[in-house]
Amino acid sequence: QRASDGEVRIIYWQAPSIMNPFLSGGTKDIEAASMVIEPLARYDETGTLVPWLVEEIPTVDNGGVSEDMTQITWNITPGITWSDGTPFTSEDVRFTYEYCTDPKGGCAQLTKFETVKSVETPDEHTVVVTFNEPTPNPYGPFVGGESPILQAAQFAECLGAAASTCTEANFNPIGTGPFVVTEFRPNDVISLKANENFRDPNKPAFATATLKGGGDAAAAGTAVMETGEFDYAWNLQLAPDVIARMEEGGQGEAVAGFGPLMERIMLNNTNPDPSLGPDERSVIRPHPFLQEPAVYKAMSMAIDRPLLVEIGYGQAGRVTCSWVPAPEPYAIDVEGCDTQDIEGAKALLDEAGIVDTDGDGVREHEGTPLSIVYQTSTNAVRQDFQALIKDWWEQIGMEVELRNIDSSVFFGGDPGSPDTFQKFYADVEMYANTYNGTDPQVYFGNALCDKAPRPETQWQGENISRFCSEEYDALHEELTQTADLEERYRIGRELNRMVYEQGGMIPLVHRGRLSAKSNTLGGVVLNVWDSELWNVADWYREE
Amino acid sequence: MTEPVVASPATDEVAIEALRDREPSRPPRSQWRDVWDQLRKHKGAMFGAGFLLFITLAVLIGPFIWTADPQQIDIRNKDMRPIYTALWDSGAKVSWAKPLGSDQLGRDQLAQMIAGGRASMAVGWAAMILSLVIGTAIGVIAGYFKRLDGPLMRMTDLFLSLPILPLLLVAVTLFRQPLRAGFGPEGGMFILIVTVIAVTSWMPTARIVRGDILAIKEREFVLAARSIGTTSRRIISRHLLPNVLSPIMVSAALGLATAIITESALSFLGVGFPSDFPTWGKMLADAVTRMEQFPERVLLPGIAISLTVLSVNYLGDGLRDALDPRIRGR
Amino acid sequence: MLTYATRRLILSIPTLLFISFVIFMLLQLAPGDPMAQVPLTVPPEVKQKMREALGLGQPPLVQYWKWLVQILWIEPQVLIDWLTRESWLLGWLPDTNLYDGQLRVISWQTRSPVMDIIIQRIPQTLTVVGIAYIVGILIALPIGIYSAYRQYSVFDQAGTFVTMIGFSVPPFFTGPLLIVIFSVQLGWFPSIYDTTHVVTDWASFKVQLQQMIMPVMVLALQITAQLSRYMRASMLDNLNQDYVRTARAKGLSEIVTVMVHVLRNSMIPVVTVIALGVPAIFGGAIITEQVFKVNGIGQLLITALFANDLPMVMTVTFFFAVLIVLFNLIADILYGVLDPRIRYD
Amino acid sequence: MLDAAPRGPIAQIDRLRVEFETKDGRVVGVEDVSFDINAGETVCVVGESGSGKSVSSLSLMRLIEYGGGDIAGGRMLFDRKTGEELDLTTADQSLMRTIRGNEIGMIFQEPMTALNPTFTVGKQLTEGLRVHRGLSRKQAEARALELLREVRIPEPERRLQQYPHELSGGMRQRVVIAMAMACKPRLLIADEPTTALDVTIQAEILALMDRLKRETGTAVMFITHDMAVVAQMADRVVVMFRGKKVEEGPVEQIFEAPQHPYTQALLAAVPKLGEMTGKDYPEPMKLFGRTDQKIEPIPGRNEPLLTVKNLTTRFPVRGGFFRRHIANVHAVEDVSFTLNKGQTLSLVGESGCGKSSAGRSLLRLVEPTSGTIDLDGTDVMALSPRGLRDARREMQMIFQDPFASLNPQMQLADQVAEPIHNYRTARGSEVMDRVAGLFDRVELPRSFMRRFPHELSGGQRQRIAIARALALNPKLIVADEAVSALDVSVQAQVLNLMMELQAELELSYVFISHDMAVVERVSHNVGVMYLGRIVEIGPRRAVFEDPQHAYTQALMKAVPIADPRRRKTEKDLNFKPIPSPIHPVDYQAAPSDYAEVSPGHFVLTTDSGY
Ligand SMILES: Nc1ncnc2c1ncn2[C@@H]1O[C@H](COP(=O)(O)OP(=O)(O)OP(=O)(O)O)[C@@H](O)[C@H]1O
Ligand SMILES: Nc1ncnc2c1ncn2[C@@H]1O[C@H](COP(=O)(O)OP(=O)(O)OP(=O)(O)O)[C@@H](O)[C@H]1O
Ligand SMILES: [Mg+2]
Ligand SMILES: [Mg+2]
Ligand code: NI
Repeated sequence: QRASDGEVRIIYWQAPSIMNPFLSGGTKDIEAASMVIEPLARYDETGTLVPWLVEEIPTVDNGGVSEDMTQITWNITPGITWSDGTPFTSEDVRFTYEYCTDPKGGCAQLTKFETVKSVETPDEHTVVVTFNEPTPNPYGPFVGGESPILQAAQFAECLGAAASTCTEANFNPIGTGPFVVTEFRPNDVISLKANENFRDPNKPAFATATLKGGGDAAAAGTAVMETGEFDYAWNLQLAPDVIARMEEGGQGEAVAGFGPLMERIMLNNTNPDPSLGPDERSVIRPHPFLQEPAVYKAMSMAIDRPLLVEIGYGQAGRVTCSWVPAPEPYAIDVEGCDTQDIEGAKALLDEAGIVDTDGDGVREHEGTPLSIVYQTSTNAVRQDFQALIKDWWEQIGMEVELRNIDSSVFFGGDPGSPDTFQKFYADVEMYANTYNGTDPQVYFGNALCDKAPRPETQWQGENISRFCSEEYDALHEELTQTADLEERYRIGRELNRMVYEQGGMIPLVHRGRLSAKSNTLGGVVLNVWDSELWNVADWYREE
Repeated sequence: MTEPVVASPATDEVAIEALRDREPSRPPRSQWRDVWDQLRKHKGAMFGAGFLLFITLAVLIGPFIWTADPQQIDIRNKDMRPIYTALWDSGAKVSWAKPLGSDQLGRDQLAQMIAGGRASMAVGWAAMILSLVIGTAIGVIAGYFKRLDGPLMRMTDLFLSLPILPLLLVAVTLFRQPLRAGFGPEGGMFILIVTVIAVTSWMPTARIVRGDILAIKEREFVLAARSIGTTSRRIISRHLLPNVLSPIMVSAALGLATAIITESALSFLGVGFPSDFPTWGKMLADAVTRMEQFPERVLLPGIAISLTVLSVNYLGDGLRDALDPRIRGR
Repeated sequence: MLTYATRRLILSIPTLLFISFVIFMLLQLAPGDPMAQVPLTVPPEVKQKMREALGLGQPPLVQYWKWLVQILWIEPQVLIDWLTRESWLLGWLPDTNLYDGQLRVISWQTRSPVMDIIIQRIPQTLTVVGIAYIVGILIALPIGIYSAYRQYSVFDQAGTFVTMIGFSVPPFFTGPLLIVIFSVQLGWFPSIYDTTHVVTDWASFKVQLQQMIMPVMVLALQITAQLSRYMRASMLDNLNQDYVRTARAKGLSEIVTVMVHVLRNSMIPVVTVIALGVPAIFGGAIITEQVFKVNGIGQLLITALFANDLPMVMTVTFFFAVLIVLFNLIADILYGVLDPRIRYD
Repeated sequence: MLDAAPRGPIAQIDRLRVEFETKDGRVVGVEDVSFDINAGETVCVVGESGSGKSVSSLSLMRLIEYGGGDIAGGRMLFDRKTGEELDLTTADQSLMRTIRGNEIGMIFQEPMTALNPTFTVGKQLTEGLRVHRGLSRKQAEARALELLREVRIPEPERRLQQYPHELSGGMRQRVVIAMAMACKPRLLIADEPTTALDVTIQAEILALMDRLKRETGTAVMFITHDMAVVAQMADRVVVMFRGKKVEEGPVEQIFEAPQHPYTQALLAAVPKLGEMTGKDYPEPMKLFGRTDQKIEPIPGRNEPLLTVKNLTTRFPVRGGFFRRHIANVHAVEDVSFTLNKGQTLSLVGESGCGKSSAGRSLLRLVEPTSGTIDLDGTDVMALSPRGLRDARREMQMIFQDPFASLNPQMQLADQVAEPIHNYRTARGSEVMDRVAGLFDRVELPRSFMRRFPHELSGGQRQRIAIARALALNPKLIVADEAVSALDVSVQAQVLNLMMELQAELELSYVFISHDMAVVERVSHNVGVMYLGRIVEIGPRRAVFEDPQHAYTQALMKAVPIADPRRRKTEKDLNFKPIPSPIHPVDYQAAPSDYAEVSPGHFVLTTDSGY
């Protein structure tokens, strides 16, 4: 029964600052917006596409996708209305496309539309998206929480440079979702109420919703699991023992789900020596010793991944050595990934002639001591990892200096800062990365030679480790040409293995998303492939 | 009405004595002896000095007595409780090898306390002294040279409005590499942090000192010093500075506290020392999430910080009294 | 007096301009990027486009000039419009319409006018931090007065001890400690402050009290610690003055002597200390706000900093600078008002 | 009223003993002091600093407890208004509160600090009235106004609204007196009410108190160390010495036949105006108990050392919106004089007439606006900062307040050595030898070298200041009220010391003072200043024996004489308030023209404003 269960209180320790995902791209904003505005289709908790505002998912089989893979036709379910009561039409969908592709708008989801040639609306309920070239995965535009549909009427004046002046629209978008914003306080709290015109007359069960932001993960966990002040807490990046202790509070429980998010150590394939100039540092190949297979293999062997999981993530982590750990068919199984072998690592190094020649406890490779700088962003779990891994690496005769950098600097792309992860002015660095949806093709592109950040590209580029292999590039090219799923899986596994074995990175932990829900909140289905709040319409109060 | 006292021959001497100089009752002693005697009478100061001495010795020679490596990870022995928990909880996981327990990675807490104390004390003292030097210098110059007063006070306003975090980030960006080259990763960061804390905390001292200098400058002995040809530099160093010592002492005590706390807040925000370099503030901040299971992890560094600050304050109080000859005389 | 005040006010304008320029350049130099929170899945080219849309491509001086025009010319227009339209203070004036859609200072993070957010945050900060300040003053003054009056008594010693402890324990320790005790264990107070709560009746007032009590206590502890030290010192200075003896010689009671004659004089330095602390109220108490999720100005600044939201950081810090300069001036004037010996003219 | 007043004792102090708790143990403040105060009588308590005068009076008010004192023995009987007799030593503080300010009034030493700076005069005056008399605010204000009239403050209505700092020292002291008199107390205690004041104001205040006593029949306990004031005021005198009463008697008896040697010494040390009549040159005083003194006139030499011409010093007054220079304080206006080697020129005048400014201008411690200063051939005005610093070796200064002019944080030897270090006139161990020599010279034991200023008495401190001034062997010393803050006996010693040094070293002094008797004793030449100008200048003998200018004459009249038979009466005094020395920037001051009335004796003919 709609609006029968009172209020649902959700806490996001990162506060949403805008309700328009096209202008922000931050996860918190996308998820907050997903309570109000919706895409045509989205992924469910298993990563499967489900129709949302359309009748069915278009495929080649049902004729929704053209044979040459250049066109996809969406059929909007009739009768859907915006929260202001006006009908939802294909015109809104086309407008959303125009909105995001306006060159002055600075749309965060531009990649979704880059390959789109045109969006046509033959009638009120039909949207035809045409791509520039055959697209094996045509489910980018208007799919998932990142590209919901905006109301054309509301945003008509907000195209291009005017986008940021539409404060009212950005804070209070008219949507088709289960809730409407009553008050938006940026970076603080969002008050919402049930959408009167929601398509399912029985939903949402809650009359109002509050989405509070701020504080830290620990406080959010406490509020849900210990004091019961809130019903749902998002993304609790906390040590497992802390989570376990909070669960003892008896008010709620933690729920976990796994996507392709993976914590890894990137190995710098270029030389980060500070004595090189700023434009040569981390540009000139090779690294003095990190590309030596014995070195990076030994470093990987020295790591006790099960222990890392236990210490850092508990039920929200799994041991993996696969760069793309999900969907399952792409993942590889590496032998010895789950066992630590310090002695083996030492032996490997000894064998390769990398021994301690001057007796300072640090091995030398051709005269260069195995002395590295290990950087990461500031975060309690990462710092514990750093400490542990440093310890292990020192056991195999390396010297490790730790550095942690504030994440706003580390992940900010400021070309002027020496501390960004793209610049990689260090030997190894640790962070997590993932990709959207279920198709890793673009993500695999992150190890292509020409994606390496360098001065000419203003230090932009996704190939952080500067991994470069002709073989890899060629195989990736092949992937883009292949449509057959099984074949794609095979190529994917091959790419995965190449990066691991040729010293691109040391995968550590396959990370899940851990959120907490109150015991009295029902209907929560943790979804890592889309917004966590994707099915907030189904949530209800348990007695 | 009483009878007038009749003069007796002996009282002649009384009169002469009346015109003679009266000597102070106590024999003169060396200045520092005097200061020390006075200080010794101040109970709070003695407690403060004692505790500071203890802490300083503990962090300086502690590592030679308790030789455990604070960064040594011993994952099998993680989450140990301090030995004293065994008193009321016989089932607690304790061991004499880790008298104060261990953290979630099994690092020895006692060793961490010692190493953390070393860092915190060093940062606290260095930043406090630097900030005092800057504050006093600016305050004295602004108070003494009328022409510089306006500009310097406006500069104080400027620094008051500088946000510390971006400032630190700027400093880290600009200077980390050269400092790291010169002083090593920890030394470089130490210099950076100390400087930034000092640069953002000298303003109250400057204000207070300036006010006092303005008042003292009008006292006659400054004019007297000028009339005997004392140069401005010497007037400042010999006549003005000793007389503003007591507000400086107070600032010092508060400054040490703020420096230690600011450092911990910076570590907390992740812009401080490398993560494996313990400081009390960081130990405290890290342990807050596990406060319920392991209260000692917050209490030990918390108490250490508080006691240090407290002792500095008491010592400051005592020193102020002892250094002022007027009070000392009484 | 009035000329003195106006003169200082006018002189502070160049100071403020200079301060704003220095802050701007500092923020320019600081590393960081408004795109830091955009997930890694968004490719760099797109991020570059987003940056350009924010106007980041322009040279710093142009950006500074734009910001200056916005903050000093356009925002005041908006403010005046608002004042004459809606505020109860000036609402009776004919509505003005100065603002005609020029670009205001827009936050990069929220794409909304920075000023609106600041104004939205002020009530939260004022209720919590402001009340903490008042509570702190109300506790500190009696403690300071009594400690000085009974110097070296047990009360004085204990007061010194407690205030020093209060000063030396950081709020990121006391805050969570209070939460564990009162929210988790006892369940008396909420651990998360509800900024949308509106007081309408007695019950909601009680709720408001409950949620305010912990942040207020944490902050008040620190304020009390500092102020009571000042108060004590100032009282001690004055208790030995000749005029106190005169007052006693008139046969006034101890209460009147201390609470009227001595207090008035001792308050002179303390009041200026209090006035100088007011900018900090508006600045909020960053850590306390974060611990209790009181999303006030302090939290605004820190989130903006971490998000590298330059216009927001710039405007908020400038706002502080204005307050600091203003309250410096107010402190000076208060000094003159309270102390008839000092007259600025 | 007068007749109705009972003539018996109002207060009887009997074997009073007061002790203080200090860090070094218990210290006795007064010991075994007994005396009575009768109605309608003025009892003067005299004695030098620290002799226990204030302690006795504060004990009588039972205020001594608030200062850390403790009445350890004795009785203090007080006749209350109701007629009953009360022992004040046993009364509790709440009872004392009804007596303080009501039946016993007290006037304190320092008018500058005795009033609360943050309350209006009216508020402070009415407070006591409202407490003791239960008057309403209106009534109290009416009474306060009446009181202010009684103490003859000009414009009393306006004063009620003013703050203490807006009044001059004399007016403030009158407010304090009015406060003490407010409830018509039976006993009035005046603790050195005039020590901090000018002669002229002092004369007025004394006359005022005398009149009030006569009119209301109040008993007065008058504390002072100034024998001239005693002679002027007292009916009976109590002499105190080191916490004990040494002598008591009617005023004439004390002055004419002092019994106790201390009293004799005290009286001998008082310079009396007119003592030097007939003598051309100054000579040291004869000190009681000293036998080895040689008293010879100091003639000096007739060569000019310092020639000052048209010296003018003005302080800018800033105002208006741009802090522009809108007016000037004409502190020193067209002053010219010559000082010979080995001689003393005294500058006298009321507070604020520009004496200190003139003295400081000579050393360029304040920058003169114009004029020439020639010191032994050096044109001081033309010197560069460097040259000036060198020139200051030749001229030194001694300041009024021996407390303020020494750095409380430095040891005495270091302070005396400071000029030596500054000019490097000696090095190494030589420095300390010289310092020791200087200590000997000013007759201070060498054991004082390692002490701090607060450990010395005022006279000793002033001798340190003199030693410091002597350290560079200057030719000229400007002594700015160098003896004003000292006890008479000490003052005499310091004066003699200065004169002995002058005779030996051929020092020249510019001696600034407002004490006519002292000036008469030490000077060769005297300049009388009024409103920045010298109104009369000439040889001391000429000026003192034959004052020409109206102001000089008035000044002479105001000086109390240490002789109870030559009391001054109120009608002798006619002082006008000094006009403001502030003039707009474009004000043209008339040049000073003088008429020579006798050789070397000049009188200002320009309008001086008097
Ligand atoms: N609060 C105090 N603590 C200790 N000793 C004190 C205190 N007040 C006065 N004394 C001592 O009592 C003695 C008498 O002091 P008192 O103030 O009565 O002198 P006085 O005659 O009034 O001197 P003056 O002329 O300087 O006012 C002095 O030796 C002084 O040291
Ligand atoms: N630094 C200054 N700035 C402005 N005015 C001053 C300054 N010094 C003195 N005056 C003024 O100059 C005049 C003369 O002051 P001065 O101190 O020379 O008088 P004085 O004769 O020494 O008085 P006293 O006997 O009180 O010491 C006074 O009106 C005083 O207010
Ligand atoms: Mg006295
Ligand atoms: Mg003077
Ligand atoms: Ni009568």
